[in-house]
Amino acid sequence: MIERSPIFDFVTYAAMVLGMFLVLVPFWITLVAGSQSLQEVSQVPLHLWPSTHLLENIQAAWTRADLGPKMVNSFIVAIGVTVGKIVLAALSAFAIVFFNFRARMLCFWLIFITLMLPLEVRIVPTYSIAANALLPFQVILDTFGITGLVESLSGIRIGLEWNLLNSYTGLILPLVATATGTFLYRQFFMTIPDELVEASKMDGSGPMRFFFDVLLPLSRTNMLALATIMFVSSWNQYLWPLLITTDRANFGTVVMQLKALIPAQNGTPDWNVTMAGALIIMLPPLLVVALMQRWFVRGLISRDK
Amino acid sequence: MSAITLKSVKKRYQKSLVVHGVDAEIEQGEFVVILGPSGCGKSTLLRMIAGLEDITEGEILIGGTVVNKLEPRERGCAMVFQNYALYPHMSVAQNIGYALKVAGMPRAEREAKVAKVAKSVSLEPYLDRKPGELSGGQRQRVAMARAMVREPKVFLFDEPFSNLDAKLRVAMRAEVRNLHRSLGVTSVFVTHDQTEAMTLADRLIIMNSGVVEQIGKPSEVYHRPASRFVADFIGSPAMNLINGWFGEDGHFRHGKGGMIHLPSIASHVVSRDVALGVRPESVRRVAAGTKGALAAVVDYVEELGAARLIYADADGSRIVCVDDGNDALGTGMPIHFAIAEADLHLFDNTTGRRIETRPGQRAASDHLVTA
Amino acid sequence: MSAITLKSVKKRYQKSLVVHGVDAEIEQGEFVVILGPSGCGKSTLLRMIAGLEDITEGEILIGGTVVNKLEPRERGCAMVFQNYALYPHMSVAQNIGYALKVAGMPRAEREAKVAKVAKSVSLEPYLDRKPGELSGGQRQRVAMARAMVREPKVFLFDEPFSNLDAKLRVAMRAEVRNLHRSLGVTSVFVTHDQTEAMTLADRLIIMNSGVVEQIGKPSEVYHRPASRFVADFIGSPAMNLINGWFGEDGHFRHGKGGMIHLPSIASHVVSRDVALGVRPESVRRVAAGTKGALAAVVDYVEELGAARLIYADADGSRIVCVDDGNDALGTGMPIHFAIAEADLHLFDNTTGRRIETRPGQRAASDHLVTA
Amino acid sequence: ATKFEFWYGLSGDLSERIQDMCKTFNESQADYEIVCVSQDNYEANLQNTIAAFRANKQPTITQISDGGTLDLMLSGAYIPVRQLMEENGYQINWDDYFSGIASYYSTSKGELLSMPFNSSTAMFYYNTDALKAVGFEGAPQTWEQVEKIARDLKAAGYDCPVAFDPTGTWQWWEQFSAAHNQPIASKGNGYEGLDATVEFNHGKFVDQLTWIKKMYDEGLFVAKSKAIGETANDAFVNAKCQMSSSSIADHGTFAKQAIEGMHWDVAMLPIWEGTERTNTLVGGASLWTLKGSTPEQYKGAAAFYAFLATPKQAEWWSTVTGYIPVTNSGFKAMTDKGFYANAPYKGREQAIESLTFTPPTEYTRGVRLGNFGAVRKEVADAMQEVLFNNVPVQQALDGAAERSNEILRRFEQTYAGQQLP
Amino acid sequence: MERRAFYRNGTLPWLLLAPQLLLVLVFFYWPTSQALYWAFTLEQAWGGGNTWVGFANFLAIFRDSQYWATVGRSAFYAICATGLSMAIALMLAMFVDRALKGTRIFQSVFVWPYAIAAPAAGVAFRFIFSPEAGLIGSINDIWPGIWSPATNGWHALGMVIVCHAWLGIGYNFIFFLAALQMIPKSISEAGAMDGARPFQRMLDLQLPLIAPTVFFLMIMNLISSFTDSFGLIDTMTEGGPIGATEVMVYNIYIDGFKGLDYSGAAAQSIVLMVLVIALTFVQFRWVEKRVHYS
Ligand SMILES: Nc1ncnc2c1ncn2[C@@H]1O[C@H](COP(=O)(O)OP(=O)(O)OP(=O)(O)O)[C@@H](O)[C@H]1O
Ligand SMILES: Nc1ncnc2c1ncn2[C@@H]1O[C@H](COP(=O)(O)OP(=O)(O)OP(=O)(O)O)[C@@H](O)[C@H]1O
Ligand SMILES: O=P(O)(O)OC[C@H](O)CO
Ligand SMILES: [Mg+2]
Ligand SMILES: [Mg+2]
Repeated sequence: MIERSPIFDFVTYAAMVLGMFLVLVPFWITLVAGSQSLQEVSQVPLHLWPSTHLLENIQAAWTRADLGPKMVNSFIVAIGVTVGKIVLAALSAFAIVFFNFRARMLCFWLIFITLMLPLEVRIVPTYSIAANALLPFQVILDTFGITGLVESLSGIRIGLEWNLLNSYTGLILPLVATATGTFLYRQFFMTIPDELVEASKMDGSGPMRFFFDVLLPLSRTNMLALATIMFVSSWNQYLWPLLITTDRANFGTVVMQLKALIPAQNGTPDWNVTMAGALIIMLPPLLVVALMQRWFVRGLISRDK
Repeated sequence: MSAITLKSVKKRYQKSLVVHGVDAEIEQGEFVVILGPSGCGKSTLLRMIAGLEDITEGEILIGGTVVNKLEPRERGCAMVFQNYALYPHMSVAQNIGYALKVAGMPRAEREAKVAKVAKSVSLEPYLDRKPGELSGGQRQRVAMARAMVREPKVFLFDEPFSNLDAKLRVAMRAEVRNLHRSLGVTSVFVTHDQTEAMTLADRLIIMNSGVVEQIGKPSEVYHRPASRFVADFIGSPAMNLINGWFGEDGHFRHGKGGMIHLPSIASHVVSRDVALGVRPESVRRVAAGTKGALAAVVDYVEELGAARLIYADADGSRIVCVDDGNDALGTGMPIHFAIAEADLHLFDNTTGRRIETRPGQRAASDHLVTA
Repeated sequence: MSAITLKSVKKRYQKSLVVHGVDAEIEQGEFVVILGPSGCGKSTLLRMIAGLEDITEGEILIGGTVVNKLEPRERGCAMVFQNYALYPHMSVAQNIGYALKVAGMPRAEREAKVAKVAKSVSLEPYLDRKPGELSGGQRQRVAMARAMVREPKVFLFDEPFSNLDAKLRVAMRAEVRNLHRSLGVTSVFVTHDQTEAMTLADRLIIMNSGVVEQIGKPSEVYHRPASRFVADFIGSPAMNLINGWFGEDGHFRHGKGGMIHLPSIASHVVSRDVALGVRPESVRRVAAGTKGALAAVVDYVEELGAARLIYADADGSRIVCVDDGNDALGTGMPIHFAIAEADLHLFDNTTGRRIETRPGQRAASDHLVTA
Repeated sequence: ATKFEFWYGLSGDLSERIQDMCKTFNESQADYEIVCVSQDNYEANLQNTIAAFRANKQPTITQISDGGTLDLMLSGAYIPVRQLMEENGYQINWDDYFSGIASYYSTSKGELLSMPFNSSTAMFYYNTDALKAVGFEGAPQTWEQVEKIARDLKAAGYDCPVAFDPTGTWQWWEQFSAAHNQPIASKGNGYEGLDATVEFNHGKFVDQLTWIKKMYDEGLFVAKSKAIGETANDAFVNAKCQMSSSSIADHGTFAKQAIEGMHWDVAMLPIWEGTERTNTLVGGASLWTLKGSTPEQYKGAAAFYAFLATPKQAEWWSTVTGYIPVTNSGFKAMTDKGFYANAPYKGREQAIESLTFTPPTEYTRGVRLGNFGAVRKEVADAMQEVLFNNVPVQQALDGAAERSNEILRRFEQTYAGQQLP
Repeated sequence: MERRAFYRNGTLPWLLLAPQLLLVLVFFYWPTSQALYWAFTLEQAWGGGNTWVGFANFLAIFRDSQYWATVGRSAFYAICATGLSMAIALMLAMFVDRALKGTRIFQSVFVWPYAIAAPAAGVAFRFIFSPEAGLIGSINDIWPGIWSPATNGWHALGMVIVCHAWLGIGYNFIFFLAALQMIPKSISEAGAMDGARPFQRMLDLQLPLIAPTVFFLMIMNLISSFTDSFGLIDTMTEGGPIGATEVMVYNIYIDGFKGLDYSGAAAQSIVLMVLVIALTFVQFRWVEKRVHYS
């Protein structure tokens, strides 16, 4: 860096340390409180150093919020969603970038627009679709009179039904469509030089061969970035699982359980248990981000706008 | 039968016509270079041959077969791209062997073939490296090996050296030449670098804005440029082109009242708007008093090491002269030139075409131009 | 007092030394070009002068003051960057005036000055445009105007033309020359393009791997290269360098049993491992029977238009000759060369330095080399 | 065995009792297996039931609290319990149910639509030790007494004389209104049509809230809720607050959770001096049988209801929770056994007394308002506006009333043309 | 330049797109159209039927002063959370961009908040801000009752905003850093040669050059403040006290899912969608004007 003003360097470090403090405090408090006993955690002011009760608090949180099976669910959902997104996004972006057909931009926008309207703004109607994912097709059949026709011909009434409530499919499938992922892949695919496509054409390979032999190996780092982002975001899903799992015991995810950890049930402000629970719930995505930092940052950057 | 035949080949993008109907025959084993300024349609033409671009109109024949509707892989061409277009994730061996793999050749046979080709371009030590770990010249060689391994009927090159530095370029030029000499495969090579073109080509196709300006041997193109464009484009420093017209008195009038006496030429072209061309190396300095010398004033001098370029002003027209003299020359100093009439070229400024002033070719003549 | 003095300037990045102790004096008003291959440390040296890079060891003086500890803004240098480094969000006028604004010059005065400078580089019509809306040459000019406006003591240029195409480059070269001529400001110009270097420089600093190989006028450097590296690097096509050694018999032995009789030179260098250098344009073709001619066999010929390059093999050593002959020449044909002894250069292959064989400089001599 | 589901809105201790009960049922016979699922609270249970119903995944039985009754009545989603029991061959003496309970869950013609299950009413709890300490013996009967005791307690150094749950509209508003025979809404609290409007912004509730505000400002009432970090119930059982109002259902829980050595008792809600006490509203919830199950499952549901109605089971339920027996005969049997004579059950009979204090009047038979949960939220917000933001009582209640009426009108429009059953 | 190397194949691209398009149609476009329909009807909670009411639902929410209060609160929330988060992230990015020794560690840590689920952060912050425990609770020991997010709406809103801003730091930081690093080093050097000191270069050169990113992030943050706030509010305040933290999304959830007013909620959803789309379009118009360095 040009200019070696020691004062400015000092200001820089001071600001970064302050920022680090700002960023780390919530993590630290969570850890500290999670490791204290009920008595310690209830003290005002709080002791800012971890104590020795982390394991027992984690145990308490684990049983109180039934985190065992919920962890398993969270992993199933997060991994399912991540894999699904990576696959679907790659396929869609491939079609949009490398094929010249009239509707390609339309398709892109159809997918991209969904980014603007996240689940939260269309909660209620989405729920009814989760109850029967085939409803649109049923309605289409009904409106075009096909249902009636078939019924009068064969006597069988077409009743399309696919209930997603309280199922892994329901937790995963609707989240698998991904505008972000498609966009990211598209951005990356667009950086593939034309010549590479042409070289492979000259070498005699068709589109799918190109996809598997050239495109996929080349997008490995992007895939990692995408995987990180997707894992974090699907692990952290809150509203959707909240909505479509009435059967929390079997299909709940850990993040949904956070509320159950907040004290109030029987009056003991056992924030230590709450924090220990929060800690384990935060940990998997945090680890993923910390470990995949390099790719993740790159991926986000190329996600650009 | 020609190796490649182009019959009024046209290419239109949306509204704009970028290749205006090219006709050409390329012989078996010939090395043809397409040369022209950026954007003139060279790549487009090459890519139409390769099958990477649709042919809007006209026909392309390879080995006598119309290939307009054939896929790239069915045309038997191999291509070397400007930026090499190597597969970054594959090793050198995999890059070279990919086409064979796609074609379903068994592994053992493939490997043997790759090894053989790699050897012929001295790439054996690098077979396991990724393209990213190679130097520019090595990458270039991989690209060539990849093209060679398929034993194509035609090699296509699209400015394959433009990413190399000057020294490497010269070296690679020699390699391509050797390759062609040893394999004898028909080759079409696109470049906008005239040195490259001149030194490599059996024949040149000079293009400008989608139109072929001249097809011919390098020396032909240099010594008898078919158009003002070619004259200006080929040769460095560029040919001096002096705009003017011929009076009935056999004088060529130019600039601010300049006159050159050119009776033998004048007869062909009285009164037309023309350009008189002469190469800087054909302009000779003569002593002040020399009969018929062209008087001018020095503008500035560029030292090139081996020689120097003198930029001078003769009655308002710029004259550049290659000079290997050693004397001090400053701006504003008077200077005198002589030009052999045989070294003169004449172009019609309206059509841009050459006006032939003598039947024979570049005859030695010492008849001096006189003012 | 020199404008810039470099005293054993060194630069170390982490472990690697990239500038090995450069000593140089640059005079007031001089135009010095630093020339060398890519990665040799040219930019690093320039940036140390500018203050953009710490000086690891040694001293840099500007106008007699040691500037090692001064910030860039305190050194009175202005710099033109390779990619121009214009501020993309500012208009041309703002770009030019930014330094003045930072210096706190009142608005009116600033605008007047910007207008004046803009006029001098013909940028007036574009003052309100953003850099993105300018052509390459115009941007280049903005970068120059930005440097000029501060009326610096020193101009620094880091390959300012490398992003321009060939034609523009030549034009900008002329502009820089004019600029320097009219302002007379000491300038340091970095490039790896020798034509640029030769045509612009008052003096050249030739660098190689962080070491200065030679400092001198362009013609000096061309005609009396101080090292084998310089001899090879300057001039295109490159100088013929024939490795060999001198026997006591006054013969130079090279290649596969080649011998050249060079008694006058031999006395200096008996038995040393040396390279004999001769520029391709100093190699003359002579008729087969000519006395003392060097016999060789044609390897191949490169047609350049104005002339051609003949690559020949003389007893296992490659000889390149610039020839303007017209006769048909094919691979394997015999050919004969003559070289004036005055055109010979001699280099010690161990140290790489030139071996001076005659006291005077490039005297005209027709004494022919004899085999 | 035929499996069928039962969703309920209780959690914690009460949820565990339900699980016990389900287990007992499953063990008592081999034909059916009931699966009991807790949905945390009444609200969530109603929402989830609706969601599930729309998705065709509803349970056979769901527990709907008093406030959700009208929503269910108009849903067309249920099978009346009377019909269910008849069809499955059970003879139930419907007249045996307490009239207050029956009137809440029955059609205007008196047909009971849902199975009364966990019935309660609001009560007043007090810490006898603390009251004694300031010289008060027995139960506070009037709000005047409460005020005086609170002042004395405060003077004696008690931080929190009365725990006030600012979200507790049920005990502080609805039951207060019932005890004072105040209308909650026009048209007989909505019984006479969907076009009823709320009435809480005039009458005694306005004065009551004004009084509460005064008490709050003096630190005599202290706000306690989940959001604040401690519920009123917790504050009471931990002896931090000395008086509190809550459901009789909590009687059992209090007995378990009260800190060692603490003495407390329960009484009917206080009334203002010079007013006539009327009966309070039945609280808790009833069980609704939803459409969409198989006949086999309905058989199971009927069997389950019958099981609940057995005297043994009813008594067990009343013992382990604070919920009252729902039939006259049940109550009589337990009284006769001396169940209410001694601690820890002593005092619970006052809930029945409160419920049956007078025959139900126009305003004490129940509440029939659509989307009543949303109306409750408006009142809770108004109470908090008054307490925390110092909004004038009348203004806060007027605003709440206006919005409540809008909620009611939307409901009316949504079910345009439908009649109350 | 436009890509020109394409494959031509009639059905393959459709096959490739089919899975994603199907999902999008079923889980996005269908429910969205459903919401559109409900917004013009009164939908019975139990699904028994509905009646067409035209724009009545919209008129109802537009007439409701509490709805406007929600909108105002959302705007306030959005602006504060966005401003706070971006300001902090920008500052950190600027300093990290100086690439002093050891910066890498800071850089890694600054990204961490991105990994945290909003509800999890909500729980942690709820403890930190809890009046009777935690970190901030201490000040209640000095001045009792001064901090009371359970009864004071502004406290509650402030608490949620701070948490939201914290969550956004990681994301904003990365983008700012990327934008800063995309600025060629030579521009800073040119600034130095022109005599500008580091701080002045930040103001005159870096800041204007990352303006498109600033704008992009502003929009993304605004949008996220509409959507990501849900988990936060649900775990921290559940919209309370007295609706002081009920922003538009939460209101949709409360009215629709809890209040069983599907139509009112649908109308609110439509309003929110229009808002988000509008913001996005503004953003796109701007992003087109990217800075080009060369
Ligand atoms: N896909 C395309 N769509 C529209 N115009 C195109 C397309 N590809 C090329 N062109 C235009 O066609 C003309 C010829 O392009 P071409 O690439 O053949 O030029 P070129 O001679 O190879 O130039 P260069 O030396 O710069 O590579 C140019 O004007 C170019 O802009
Ligand atoms: N920041 C740096 N850290 C480590 N090494 C560096 C750094 N900058 C330059 N170098 C190395 O120093 C050497 C000289 O670099 P410099 O940029 O001065 O070369 P140059 O002569 O300007 O080359 P070019 O013509 O390619 O610009 C190179 O080997 C380069 O790799
Ligand atoms: O606590 P419970 O079960 O008595 O019920 C209280 C009210 O009736 C809820 O609406
Ligand atoms: Mg091209
Ligand atoms: Mg450099």
